[in-house]
Amino acid sequence: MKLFEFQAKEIFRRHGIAVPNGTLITRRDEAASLGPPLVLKAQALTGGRGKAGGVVIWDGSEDVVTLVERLLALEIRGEKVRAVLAEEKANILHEYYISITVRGTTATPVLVASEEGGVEIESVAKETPEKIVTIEIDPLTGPKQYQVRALAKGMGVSDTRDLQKVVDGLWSVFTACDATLVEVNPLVATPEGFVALDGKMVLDDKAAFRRGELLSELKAEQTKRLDVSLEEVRSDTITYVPLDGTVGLISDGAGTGMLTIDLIRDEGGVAADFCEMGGFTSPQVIYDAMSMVLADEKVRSLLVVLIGGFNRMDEMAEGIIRYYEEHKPDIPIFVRMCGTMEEVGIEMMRQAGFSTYDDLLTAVRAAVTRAAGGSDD
Amino acid sequence: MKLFEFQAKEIFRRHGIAVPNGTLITRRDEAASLGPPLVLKAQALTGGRGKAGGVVIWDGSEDVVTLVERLLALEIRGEKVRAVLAEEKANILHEYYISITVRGTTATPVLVASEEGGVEIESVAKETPEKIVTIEIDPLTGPKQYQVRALAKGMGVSDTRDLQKVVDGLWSVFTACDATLVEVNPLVATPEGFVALDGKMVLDDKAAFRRGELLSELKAEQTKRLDVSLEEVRSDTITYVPLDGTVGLISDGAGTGMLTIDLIRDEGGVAADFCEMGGFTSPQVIYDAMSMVLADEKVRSLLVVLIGGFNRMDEMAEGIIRYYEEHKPDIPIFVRMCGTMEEVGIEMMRQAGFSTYDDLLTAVRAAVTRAAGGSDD
Amino acid sequence: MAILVGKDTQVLVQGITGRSGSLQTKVMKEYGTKIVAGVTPGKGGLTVEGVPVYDSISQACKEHRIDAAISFVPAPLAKDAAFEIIDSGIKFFVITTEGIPDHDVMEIVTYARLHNARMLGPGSAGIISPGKCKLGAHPPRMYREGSVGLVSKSGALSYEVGKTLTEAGIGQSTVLAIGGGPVWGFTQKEAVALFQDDPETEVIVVLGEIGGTMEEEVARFVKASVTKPVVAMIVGRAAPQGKSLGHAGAIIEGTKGTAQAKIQALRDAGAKIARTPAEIVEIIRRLRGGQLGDLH
Amino acid sequence: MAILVGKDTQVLVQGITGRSGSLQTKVMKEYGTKIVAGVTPGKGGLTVEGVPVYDSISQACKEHRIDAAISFVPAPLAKDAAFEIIDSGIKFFVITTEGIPDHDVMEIVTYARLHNARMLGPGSAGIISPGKCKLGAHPPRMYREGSVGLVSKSGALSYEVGKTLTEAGIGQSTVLAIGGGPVWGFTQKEAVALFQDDPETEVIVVLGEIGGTMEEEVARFVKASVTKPVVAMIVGRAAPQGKSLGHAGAIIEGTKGTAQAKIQALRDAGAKIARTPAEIVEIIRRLRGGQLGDLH
Repeated sequence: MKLFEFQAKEIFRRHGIAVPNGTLITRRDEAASLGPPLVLKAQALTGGRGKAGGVVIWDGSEDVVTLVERLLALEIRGEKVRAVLAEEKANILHEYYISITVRGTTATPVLVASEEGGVEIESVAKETPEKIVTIEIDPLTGPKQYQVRALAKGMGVSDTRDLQKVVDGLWSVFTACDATLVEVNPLVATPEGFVALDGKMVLDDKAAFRRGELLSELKAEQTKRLDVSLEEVRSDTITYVPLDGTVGLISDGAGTGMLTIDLIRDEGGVAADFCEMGGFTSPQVIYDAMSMVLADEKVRSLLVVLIGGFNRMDEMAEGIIRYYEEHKPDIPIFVRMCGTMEEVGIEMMRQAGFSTYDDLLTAVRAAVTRAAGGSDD
Repeated sequence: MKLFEFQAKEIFRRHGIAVPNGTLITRRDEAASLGPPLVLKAQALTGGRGKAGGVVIWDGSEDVVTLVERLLALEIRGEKVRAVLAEEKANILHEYYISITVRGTTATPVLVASEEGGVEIESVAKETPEKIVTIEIDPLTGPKQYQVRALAKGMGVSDTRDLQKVVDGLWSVFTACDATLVEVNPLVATPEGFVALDGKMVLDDKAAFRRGELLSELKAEQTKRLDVSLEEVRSDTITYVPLDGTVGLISDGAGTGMLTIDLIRDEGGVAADFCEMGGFTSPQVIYDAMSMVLADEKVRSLLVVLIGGFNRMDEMAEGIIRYYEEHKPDIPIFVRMCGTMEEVGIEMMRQAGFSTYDDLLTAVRAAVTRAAGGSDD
Repeated sequence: MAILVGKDTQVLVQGITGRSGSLQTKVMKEYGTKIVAGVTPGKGGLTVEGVPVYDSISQACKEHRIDAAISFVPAPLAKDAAFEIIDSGIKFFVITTEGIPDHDVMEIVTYARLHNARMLGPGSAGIISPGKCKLGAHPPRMYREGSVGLVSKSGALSYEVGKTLTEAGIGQSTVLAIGGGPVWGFTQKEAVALFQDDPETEVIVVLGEIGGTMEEEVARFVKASVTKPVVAMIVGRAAPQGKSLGHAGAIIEGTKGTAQAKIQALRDAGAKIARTPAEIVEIIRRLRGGQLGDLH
Repeated sequence: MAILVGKDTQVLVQGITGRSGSLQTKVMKEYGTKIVAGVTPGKGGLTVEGVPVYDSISQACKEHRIDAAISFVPAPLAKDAAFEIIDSGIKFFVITTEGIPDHDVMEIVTYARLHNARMLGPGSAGIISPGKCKLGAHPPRMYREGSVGLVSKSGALSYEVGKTLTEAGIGQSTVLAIGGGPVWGFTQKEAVALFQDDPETEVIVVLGEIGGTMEEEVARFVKASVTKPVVAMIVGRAAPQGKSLGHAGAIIEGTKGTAQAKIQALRDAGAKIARTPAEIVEIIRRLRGGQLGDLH
């Protein structure tokens, strides 16, 4: 789950990281009570705000309500601006970059910092990699002081103690919230010490079982106060991505799903979606997946690619048959079924009047041909 | 630092461990407002309270003020009773024992529990060792759930979840307070779950640099509210234990100090004290040590046993000479001086008019002879 | 040999009494895997598919030598269960569970590393050394003994390619699926390194997918240290940019993680690139027809 | 050989610019210890007694092979400093610092163990292999090369007995002080085990003291696994019961930890008991006069 800047900053504050005093404005009329000078920052769940004109310094010479109105009307990278954060101006001596993120291949949290903040860190990394300091953190002990000293050296920061406080705060945020990204860009040096001038956070939805309260508060804030429509999670395990084509696709693995999309294109078709059920499914999951995919009116044929490992073919057959009996869709279905409990599943399908395929490419060809209006054999 | 039961229980409560509701009574007149039934528990910094009559159940038939007065007048194992904790009676289904302590030789926290609580755990350990469950905890991860399941099994507890809460609470207390002992005896099963009916805690004074606030609050409570006179720590590194003899002793190591006490007795003398300065000393430390030891009027001769490793003999000479110049004590001094910077130290001593010894036994004999009224050579 | 597991590997199943655990135990046992013990707290004393169930691993270890474990424990309890495996001295284990929080996975992997243990997963379909040992969900009929070492992120894709190879008469030394990420206990690069050192493996097949940077790491390693022929297939060639397809790893940002970038890196490293499972078969056949040494 | 350190051991001094660190560096260097680098954050670039100082161990490790370290870092910073040593891959180190919180010591020891590193201390006077390497405060003139392996809790007591042995012409293979406790990275038992396996050590001397249970552990180990002659001295025979003398370990509770109980346990295990340093000399002389093998 992505957080808005103001949400991240509120969390920062609770964990001892200094942030500017600010007020959140969600309607133009709320701006009337503001007094200059302030920094007005559009709140949207995306980056690139600066270039899009989403940050304005208000010195009092313009009408603040108009300014706020203009910001609220912005769209940044396709994302609507949901609110404006009006903050006191910081006395900036220098802008740094700092973040903690998850590095998957080493399975370690990584602290990344740079003496050059306020810009796109990717371009710093590309053009002047020596300006990026990267430190792996032991998740069992957290960042060590000697690592923070190395970080300070790499960032050209002389006050290691103050940096230590920032790192301790970020680590506390990272662990207490099950974050997968905590980013401050820029982290600014001021005469009073470091201040987080921006804040970006991504939380791990998989940790909902233990961060339920935090996540639901943050979600409620986004949906009720800011009118964000969060994607409904229809199933814990289904990934559904709508695409442009006519071949409805359901798979029981991300890898085979992607392979099938490739094969569909190789055969001259286009997939209508990517719908992947995960390796641990059930009759209900495939039933739900079929509902999702067949709700797309572009779909002309339905290709179900099943190769059971943990996933059981008897259960897949049960779900498919039940969906067809209850909904009687007139979209032709092409099922590739093999793997765990395949004898039982294929027999169930046969008895219900469905033939199945064993070879993936043959099934793909049949589905593509039919979607293109041809006959399926 | 040892805590009173009521202090330990207040900390337990803050960390989510259930304790009975209670009131602390420090003066007899405070008892007048109590209503029966209650358990009245004498508060002293020692064990053995039950046997000493320090726990009384008040059902209302006696005068509570008299009862409290009697408890406040008790002495338990030489310790004055400082207060009475008046608690609601718990509905006890079973009494268990549980504690977390530090095992020095493996350098691990150890969780110890028993199905038999409320008694002296040492005798359970001796007579029915199979009733004691001992689990080593990884200090980097804390107690694991599978370990708590093993603990529950060993204790004969069926509700692992409730025990998990107790263990989590104890671990939280143990780590957050830098405790070296957290003990609950008995931990009682009640219809509402586990309740800590007693509480014992020892905190690590060495952690004062990071637990200053906690330690000073607890100390203030003991000294101001309960009139406990805490031993003044005269130096960070000096250990001073008064003994019965006439040979004043100062050493720069605990091992050599104990050896010297043994040798003094072998030679027919008795040490007046054990005063050990630690391996990292300074002129001021030995100066302070001499003030301490010579304040004891029993002392007839002063034996200073120095064998410098980290400790520097030039600095020891400086401290000794300064003390003699400033205080001119008429107690004869016998200094065994060798080790780091010995050439400089011995020469300083010589110039100041002190001879030194190189052999320990020779120095011991001289000091013992002189303390017994003999001549020192 | 084969890698990581072999004929004599004695296996413990964690979460054996669950729906998936018990079915997979049956299939693994039928395949010949030496499943010697199962664990489910509170179910000690039961028997599942002829396998004795214990309340804890330490109890199981008293009765059996355990070389490897496979975990079916639900996500909220998975970290603690993995710690129990590691603390018991088991040096190799598979976590099949999906949806474990990233922080837990990082702790598991770090803790395992400190104890010289290795975890395959999480969300892994497991590992199979055909004819010797199957530790996971790989469907038996899709594999046969041979000399192709195959590593995939996706489990299903490793079955798919295994099936294609087997139907073409090409057997495998070991097939493993490392899981969909975004955090891994075992990387493709590490699998490739083991295959390079495995005398039974002659050809290494790497199944990659769009997103992430793991395939680029494989490419660097292949270039630097692999002398055996490598065949690679990257799925998601036809996926639209900017969409996340399934695995958390499969998010394309700019050119980073595109199929094209990965294919280029692997080709530059000397790997043969296949577009489909059928092409993997073709390439291996070609490799076997010629002199292997020439093909680098 | 000798144990743990030898002629070629390259040493890093942590906290080298401090009062104690710099003096001890001088003495160790003069003794012949290969001190190759020092570390004090913020003091990189300086030189102490001819030894280059670095800001961090990782910088030092780039320039030098480091085999062992000795730490003079103050207690509040000691844990982090130890982690830096361990993370740098150094496998043996001495912590001289006293007053480190028990919880920090437990974390250091656990972390070290997980990285196959060993810590001697905290509050240790260090270790000396006479004529080869001195890593700590042992005063040089009190030691000479020989075949007695000596382990003590107390540093000063290890000097005292070293002095007595040396003056009697009896040399030492290695002398080490494990620190006063109450938590140890290295126990007397472990030192005895190393001496048992060390070909240069012929006689093992154990210096114990009242309080704790470490000497009883040594006794059990000696009984079970030690074939070399063991001489033990327990100090505090004349100490009154119930008093804590110096070392946190030295608190006598009931019969547990009394000199008498420890002496009995060691004697039962076959150790020769000395009451004073002079008696240690006598016993060793007697051992050398007779057939060593007869004396068990």
